Amino acid sequence: MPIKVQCQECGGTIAVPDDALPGEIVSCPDCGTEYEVVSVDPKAGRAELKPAEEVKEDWGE
Amino acid sequence: MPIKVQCQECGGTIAVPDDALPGEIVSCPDCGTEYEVVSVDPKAGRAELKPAEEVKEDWGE
Amino acid sequence: MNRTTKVSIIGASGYVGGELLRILSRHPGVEIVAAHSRQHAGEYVHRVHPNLKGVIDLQFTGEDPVKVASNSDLVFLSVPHGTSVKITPKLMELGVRLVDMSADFRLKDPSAYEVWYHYRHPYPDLLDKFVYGLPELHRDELRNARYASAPGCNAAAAILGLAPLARHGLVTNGTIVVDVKVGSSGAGGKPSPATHFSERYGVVRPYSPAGHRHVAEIEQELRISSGRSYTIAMSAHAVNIVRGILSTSHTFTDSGNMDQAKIWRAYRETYREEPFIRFVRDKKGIFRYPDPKIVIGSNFADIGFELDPHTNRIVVLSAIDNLMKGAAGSAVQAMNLMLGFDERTALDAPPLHPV
Amino acid sequence: MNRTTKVSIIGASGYVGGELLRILSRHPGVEIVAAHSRQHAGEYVHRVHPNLKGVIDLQFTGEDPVKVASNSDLVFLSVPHGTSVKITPKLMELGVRLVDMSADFRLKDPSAYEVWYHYRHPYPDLLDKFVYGLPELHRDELRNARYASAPGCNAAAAILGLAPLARHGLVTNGTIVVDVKVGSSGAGGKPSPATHFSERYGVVRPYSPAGHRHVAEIEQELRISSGRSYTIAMSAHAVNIVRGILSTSHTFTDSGNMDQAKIWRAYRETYREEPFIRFVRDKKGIFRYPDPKIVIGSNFADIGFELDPHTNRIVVLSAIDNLMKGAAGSAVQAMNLMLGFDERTALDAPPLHPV
Amino acid sequence: MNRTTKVSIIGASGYVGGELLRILSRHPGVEIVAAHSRQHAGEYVHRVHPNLKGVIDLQFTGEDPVKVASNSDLVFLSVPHGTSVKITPKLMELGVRLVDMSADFRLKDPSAYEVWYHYRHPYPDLLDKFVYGLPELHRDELRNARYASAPGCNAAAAILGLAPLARHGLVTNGTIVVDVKVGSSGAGGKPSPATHFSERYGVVRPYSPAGHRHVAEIEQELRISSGRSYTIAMSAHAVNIVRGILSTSHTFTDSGNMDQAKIWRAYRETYREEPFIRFVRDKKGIFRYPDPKIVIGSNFADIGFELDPHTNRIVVLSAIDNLMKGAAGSAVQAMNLMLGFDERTALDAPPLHPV
Amino acid sequence: MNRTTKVSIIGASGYVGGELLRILSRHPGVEIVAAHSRQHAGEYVHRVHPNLKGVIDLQFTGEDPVKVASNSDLVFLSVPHGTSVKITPKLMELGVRLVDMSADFRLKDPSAYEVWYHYRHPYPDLLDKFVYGLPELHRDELRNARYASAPGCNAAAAILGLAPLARHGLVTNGTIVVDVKVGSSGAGGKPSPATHFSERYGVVRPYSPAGHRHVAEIEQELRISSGRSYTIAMSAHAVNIVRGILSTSHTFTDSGNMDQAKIWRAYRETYREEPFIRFVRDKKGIFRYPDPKIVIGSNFADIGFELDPHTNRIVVLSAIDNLMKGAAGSAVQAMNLMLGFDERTALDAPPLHPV
Ligand SMILES: NC(=O)c1ccc[n+]([C@@H]2O[C@H](COP(=O)([O-])OP(=O)(O)OC[C@H]3O[C@@H](n4cnc5c(N)ncnc54)[C@H](OP(=O)(O)O)[C@@H]3O)[C@@H](O)[C@H]2O)c1
Ligand SMILES: NC(=O)c1ccc[n+]([C@@H]2O[C@H](COP(=O)([O-])OP(=O)(O)OC[C@H]3O[C@@H](n4cnc5c(N)ncnc54)[C@H](OP(=O)(O)O)[C@@H]3O)[C@@H](O)[C@H]2O)c1
Ligand SMILES: NC(=O)c1ccc[n+]([C@@H]2O[C@H](COP(=O)([O-])OP(=O)(O)OC[C@H]3O[C@@H](n4cnc5c(N)ncnc54)[C@H](OP(=O)(O)O)[C@@H]3O)[C@@H](O)[C@H]2O)c1
Ligand SMILES: NC(=O)c1ccc[n+]([C@@H]2O[C@H](COP(=O)([O-])OP(=O)(O)OC[C@H]3O[C@@H](n4cnc5c(N)ncnc54)[C@H](OP(=O)(O)O)[C@@H]3O)[C@@H](O)[C@H]2O)c1
Ligand SMILES: [Zn+2]
Ligand SMILES: [Zn+2]
Repeated sequence: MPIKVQCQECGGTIAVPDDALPGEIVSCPDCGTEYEVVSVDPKAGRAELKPAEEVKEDWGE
Repeated sequence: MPIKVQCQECGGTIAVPDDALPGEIVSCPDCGTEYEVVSVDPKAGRAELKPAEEVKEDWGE
Repeated sequence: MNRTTKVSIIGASGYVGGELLRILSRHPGVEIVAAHSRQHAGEYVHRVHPNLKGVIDLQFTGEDPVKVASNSDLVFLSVPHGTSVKITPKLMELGVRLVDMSADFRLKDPSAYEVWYHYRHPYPDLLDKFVYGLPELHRDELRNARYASAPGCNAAAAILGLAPLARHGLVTNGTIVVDVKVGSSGAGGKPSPATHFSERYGVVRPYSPAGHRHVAEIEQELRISSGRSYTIAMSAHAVNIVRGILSTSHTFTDSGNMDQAKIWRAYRETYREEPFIRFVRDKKGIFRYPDPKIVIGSNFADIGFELDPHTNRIVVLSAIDNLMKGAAGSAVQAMNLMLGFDERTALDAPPLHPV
Repeated sequence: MNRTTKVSIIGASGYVGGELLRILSRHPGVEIVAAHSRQHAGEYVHRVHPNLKGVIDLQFTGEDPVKVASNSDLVFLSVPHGTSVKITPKLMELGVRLVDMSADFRLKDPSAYEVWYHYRHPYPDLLDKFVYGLPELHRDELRNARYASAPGCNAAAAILGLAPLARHGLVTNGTIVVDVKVGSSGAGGKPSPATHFSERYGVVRPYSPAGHRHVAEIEQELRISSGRSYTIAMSAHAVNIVRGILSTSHTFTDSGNMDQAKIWRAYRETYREEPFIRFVRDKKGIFRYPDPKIVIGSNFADIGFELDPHTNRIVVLSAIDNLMKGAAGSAVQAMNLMLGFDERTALDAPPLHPV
Repeated sequence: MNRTTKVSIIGASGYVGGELLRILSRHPGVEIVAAHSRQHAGEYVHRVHPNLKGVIDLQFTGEDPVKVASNSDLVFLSVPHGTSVKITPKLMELGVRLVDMSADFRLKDPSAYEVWYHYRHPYPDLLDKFVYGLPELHRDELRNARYASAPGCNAAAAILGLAPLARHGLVTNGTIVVDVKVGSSGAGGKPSPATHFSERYGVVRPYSPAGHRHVAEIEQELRISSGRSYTIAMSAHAVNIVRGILSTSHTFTDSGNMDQAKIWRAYRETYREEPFIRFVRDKKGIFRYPDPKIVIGSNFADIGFELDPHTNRIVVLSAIDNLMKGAAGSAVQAMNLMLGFDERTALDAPPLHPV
Repeated sequence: MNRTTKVSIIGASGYVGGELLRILSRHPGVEIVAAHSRQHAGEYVHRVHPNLKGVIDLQFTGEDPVKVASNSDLVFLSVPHGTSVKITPKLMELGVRLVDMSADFRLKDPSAYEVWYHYRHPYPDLLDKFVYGLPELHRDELRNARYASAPGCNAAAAILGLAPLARHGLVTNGTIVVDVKVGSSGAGGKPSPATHFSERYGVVRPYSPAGHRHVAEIEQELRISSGRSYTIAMSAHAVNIVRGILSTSHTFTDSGNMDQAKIWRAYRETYREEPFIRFVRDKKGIFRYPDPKIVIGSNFADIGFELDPHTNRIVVLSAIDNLMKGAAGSAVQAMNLMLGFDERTALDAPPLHPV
């Protein structure tokens, strides 16, 4: 059961896998903001995230 | 040799055939405004025009 | 569920009519009892809508619309504006429920018809009987309504993107530029020299740079939903696709509103539980903002935005399939509400991709 | 119905994988338990298939396909040929049902892989365990089959058009010219310089004038269904669309067979009750012969023909949506048969028009 | 050079007429004295051909074609077939040079008009006075000819690809399958329901699977250039582009001719010095075979081939811009020969890419 | 005239490079001595630019650009921005004339590079040596200039439409909304997942709703030509075409300026004798406003406008072929001025229509 965390940027719901490891990158389904997993507590259904450094990807046009 | 008349709406140059008859419709190449030929004087190279009544044509989109 | 509600369609040979037929063919609660066409009366529906071969086994009827309506529980009118106004009042006398696709009953203010449609509305007192058929803004009124008026396709796209900002006071400059790009099906199925393939292919054709009639309903709906007045500066362009609309709305605001979180909040609060609204805004991948390409065939309205600090501008992007959310999809959604069906019935087909 | 059958997809980030997801999301009898992708493991499915936002709430898994399969009742493999053959045999050991989209298990004759695919098939004895996944030709075998191999998209179009004529002995010249026109999605989702929009737009590009690999399966299936041998002279062209295939098959026959009634009979007898075959041949209207435009988004195969007395030729035209009837649609239809569902489940969406 | 030759165009409001105007506007040796149109008489040419604004400052004339011709040294007739035959004979009486774009004077055998065009040719003895206007096959006859008949666009593509093989005896099976894919401009500028953008966009529409009229001229020209008889099994498809044709000709031969060097030799010998023939056959890069995309706007005919040892087939691919090499370009090339200009005059614009 | 001026192109394998080659191949006064490419060094030019087969018989060189330049009288650099700035200063030391297609020398204000291009310009004092290469605004400076910097394609479209109004004080609101629709070739020839045909086809993709880099040069050029400051609120959209740009500029003004005659006068006075500016504004016919479709292949910039009394708005529409007037066409026009040729040399090809 993934743990639901609210996105700080847009309020969307991020699904963090309950077996995610600290340092793993997850992203918001709505706005794409990336977060680094700080810790996961599957029992309490809680996960702590911090904004990840984003590499700008060129879009081409 | 068509007679050149300036369009009252846009300043474009309208070519009025020197054998045009009064009542004939000519139009401006730049803005499409239609004029009715009032008179043509081929020798003097002059033509008198007056704005024609325009029927609105539907463009479809 | 057995198909107990009888519906018919006047204008069934047009593009909106065809889309209504396509959707309703998969609706478990309704039976299509008549598809009306003058030009194709007697012909099989699939001769005009070849996609429906093997789907709908019906012939067009040329019977009088009043006759058609008298055998129906609900009638869709997908005829041109100016035509509906001649038919609809007669049908209202029959007590049948109606969903009108034309503009003839969209505006509340009769004088607006003179300004924007250049005719004097012959039934000004009927206008108030129609609910503007965008469930996202008028859901409660639509439940049990007798008469609904489906939105204009370009208007639907613009309104859905702008209403949340207007409602939350995030647009402080009264003039909003609405720059619309639309596919050919938005203009219906009637050929003209301008729609001849060789002339229409590959265009970016500004077909209505000013004076677009949907200005009236966008201004009306923003006013209703926000209590404030906005002036819409609209231009519409025909582009090289058949289905789909992208509306780019350029709004200006105070610098204090140049705040993503605030804007997201406005959208989420307005559309929290909406089944057909999606937010599209991504930092990676191919589709970072709404694009009609990814709603084709569905009832979704995709909404996104970008901030421009250089000009204190919020650019609002909204994309719909004009024949679905912009017409038949919203109309069936309204019908579902009017008749007490689950709002999503027959409307849950996912968009196609790639297409 | 509750979604009791667990299905997963290996190759779920590709175009066929995305189409399977789209179809299965509306299938009442199955639950999608895993969508496998190496490159997108951990990402939301909708980032790759933006149409599925709000439709499927799932992230790709990067787990080993064997692990994925061990939690599934049925697995679709929509990976490239040459890749499936490395994965499939391992999954067969698990006892899971499989539908393979690749060519690796389509041909019955192992040596054909050397000729047409330029590799030596490592598991020749597994080939017989797979049923060729065209329900129109192999329905009975598919019922309760464990393993199916979905047809090639161009092959599906050609075979469906030709099999009835072959079966009824209406093609007397052994060589059939199959001239195929196909959209870009037939080549999958992997970018290359040749698929760069500016280079690919507007082409009529003969990408495989000779040596097309689907020749093998067309010849195989015509032989199986008619008991006769045909030689296929195939050329394939990429055209300026995304979805859809038109196959034009030029067959030659004896003058006695130049008889519409005879040909109609052959088609009707073969496809009498088929839910997804439509005959398209009209003397009026805009769409007089099959055209991929009018099958888009659906599982229909449209079939038509014309007689050319000048050359004793029967021109067979067949149109499909390559991602539907040409891939995921036929695959789900096969799955429905394998699992005992109504064959049409989740496949009844009418095509879009206009689009 | 001063523009001394006076040319006029009957049918100047059509697509071929517009293309003639475009080309001739840059021809240093001719003066366009009249552009004839019935429907647009008096209007500026650029209102119908908007590309020519600022290029040609001329108004259409509605004068009788005979009057027009009497002031001209050479007249192009780009009117429909069946119409030319009513005008052309009168113009011939004036002694003016003519290039007819229609089919009315292309065939040498009067009876062929009954078979393929379903009318009885009223001037059978005039047929021999016209040279078939493909300079690659009839250069010497065109020099100083008075009357030329430009080829059909699909025919031009097919003939240019096939003639060298026919001439060198490399096609041993008498029946050749010609499968043509053509853009919308090949059907001219007249709108119809079938050319309405929403209906025509995205099609692969088999518009003439059998009975295509160009069969007659392909058979004629192959016979003339090879001394042998071939039967053409032709099918034509409308595809999602405006300009351009790809003809795929499937020819069958003896295994001894399945020899690239032999085939190359046939092409090179036939077209050694041709200014507008290019061979396209590459093992690398994006464009490995002819594709109309890369001839757009030019007078080039691109020709390539592939061998199919599986069926002893030589697949011949030829691509042209139908309005250029397939119509106005060949016509001006013919005119240049007739009038003693350098053949390439006004025709040397390179194709556009990407486009 | 003999081809006496030696020109070379760095970045010749790109789309702008290819267009320069196409144009220059027909320029009687120049000889193309080198086409530089790193990736395709040694290959025939026509392998990358297949349209140029039979037109240019040249192989790409991989020699150092400095070496290339030392044998040239004038060099075009059609390389990405950020790359030019590394090469150009070295070439300037050689004394060769230069036309740079990139943005690296377009802006006069070095600090603007930090804001809009996110890099610190390493040669701020070189900026003044470059003339902004729009002959319509800088003709006199270009005559005999040594260094020119071709405009950005979207910028060129917007500036040409807006400058006359700015110059004549007809825009009184300081913020102008520039909503641009552009074809795929504007993004160059490098493939990416986002340009994969199946993903790019049919889009209306807002690729740069805010922060578009061309804002800087539009603001600069409007300021230079009017002496006033304007703020540009720009959004750019990729549409379903390869070539062409439509810029829709929404400007607001005082009601006294809502006067067609005034606006026409501003345009005529600014562009009186311009060979490549056309006014497009018609009340009848198919093309009533500028549309990129009717400039394809030419150096024309089409300009039109519409008045919106509802909002005191002047909507300015301008259409160009991005590879011509938006890049290579303007660059060659600039070169012609720099070298004393007639400005129109090699640039007089009429647009294609229909296409
Ligand atoms: N297309 C869109 O995206 C869209 C979106 C939102 C709203 N709408 C609105 O929906 C309506 C239909 O649009 P459409 O695109 O479907 O147009 P369409 O393709 O042109 O179809 C119009 C239909 O109306 C019928 N009709 C025309 N005049 C009539 C008359 N005097 N009496 C009875 N029937 C008449 C025609 O059928 P017969 O001639 O065979 O009787 C045809 O079936 C319009 O009001 C339009 O503004 C369209
Ligand atoms: N497109 C059609 O119309 C069509 C029709 C009929 C049959 N087919 C067949 O269906 C299959 C899929 O075609 P497609 O068009 O969907 O292609 P595609 O878009 O290129 O997708 C291929 C998929 O396979 C996965 N994949 C590639 N190499 C893999 C490997 N070594 N191990 C595991 N997964 C791998 C890729 O995902 P990751 O790289 O993310 O793992 C991707 O999801 C092919 O066999 C094709 O021939 C296609
Ligand atoms: N399109 C091609 O690729 C192509 C290629 C090769 C050959 N052709 C042949 O070239 C000819 C013209 O084709 P198109 O594509 O240009 O067709 P189009 O666009 O339909 O133009 C036909 C022209 O003929 C004129 N016309 C029609 N009926 C007439 C009549 N009774 N008397 C005098 N003028 C008449 C029309 O002008 P008004 O009605 O204004 O007088 C119009 O200008 C046809 O014979 C066609 O088969 C076409
Ligand atoms: N496309 C347009 O409409 C347009 C309009 C106005 C201005 N421009 C500008 O024109 C320039 C070229 O654009 P394009 O569209 O032609 O792009 P493109 O198709 O991507 O071509 C770029 C060219 O630059 C070369 N190149 C790339 N990196 C290089 C490096 N480090 N050193 C030397 N050469 C390098 C490439 O060739 P090799 O890798 O083979 O060396 C290629 O030939 C850009 O600055 C663009 O902004 C483009
Ligand atoms: Zn978020
Ligand atoms: Zn005027």
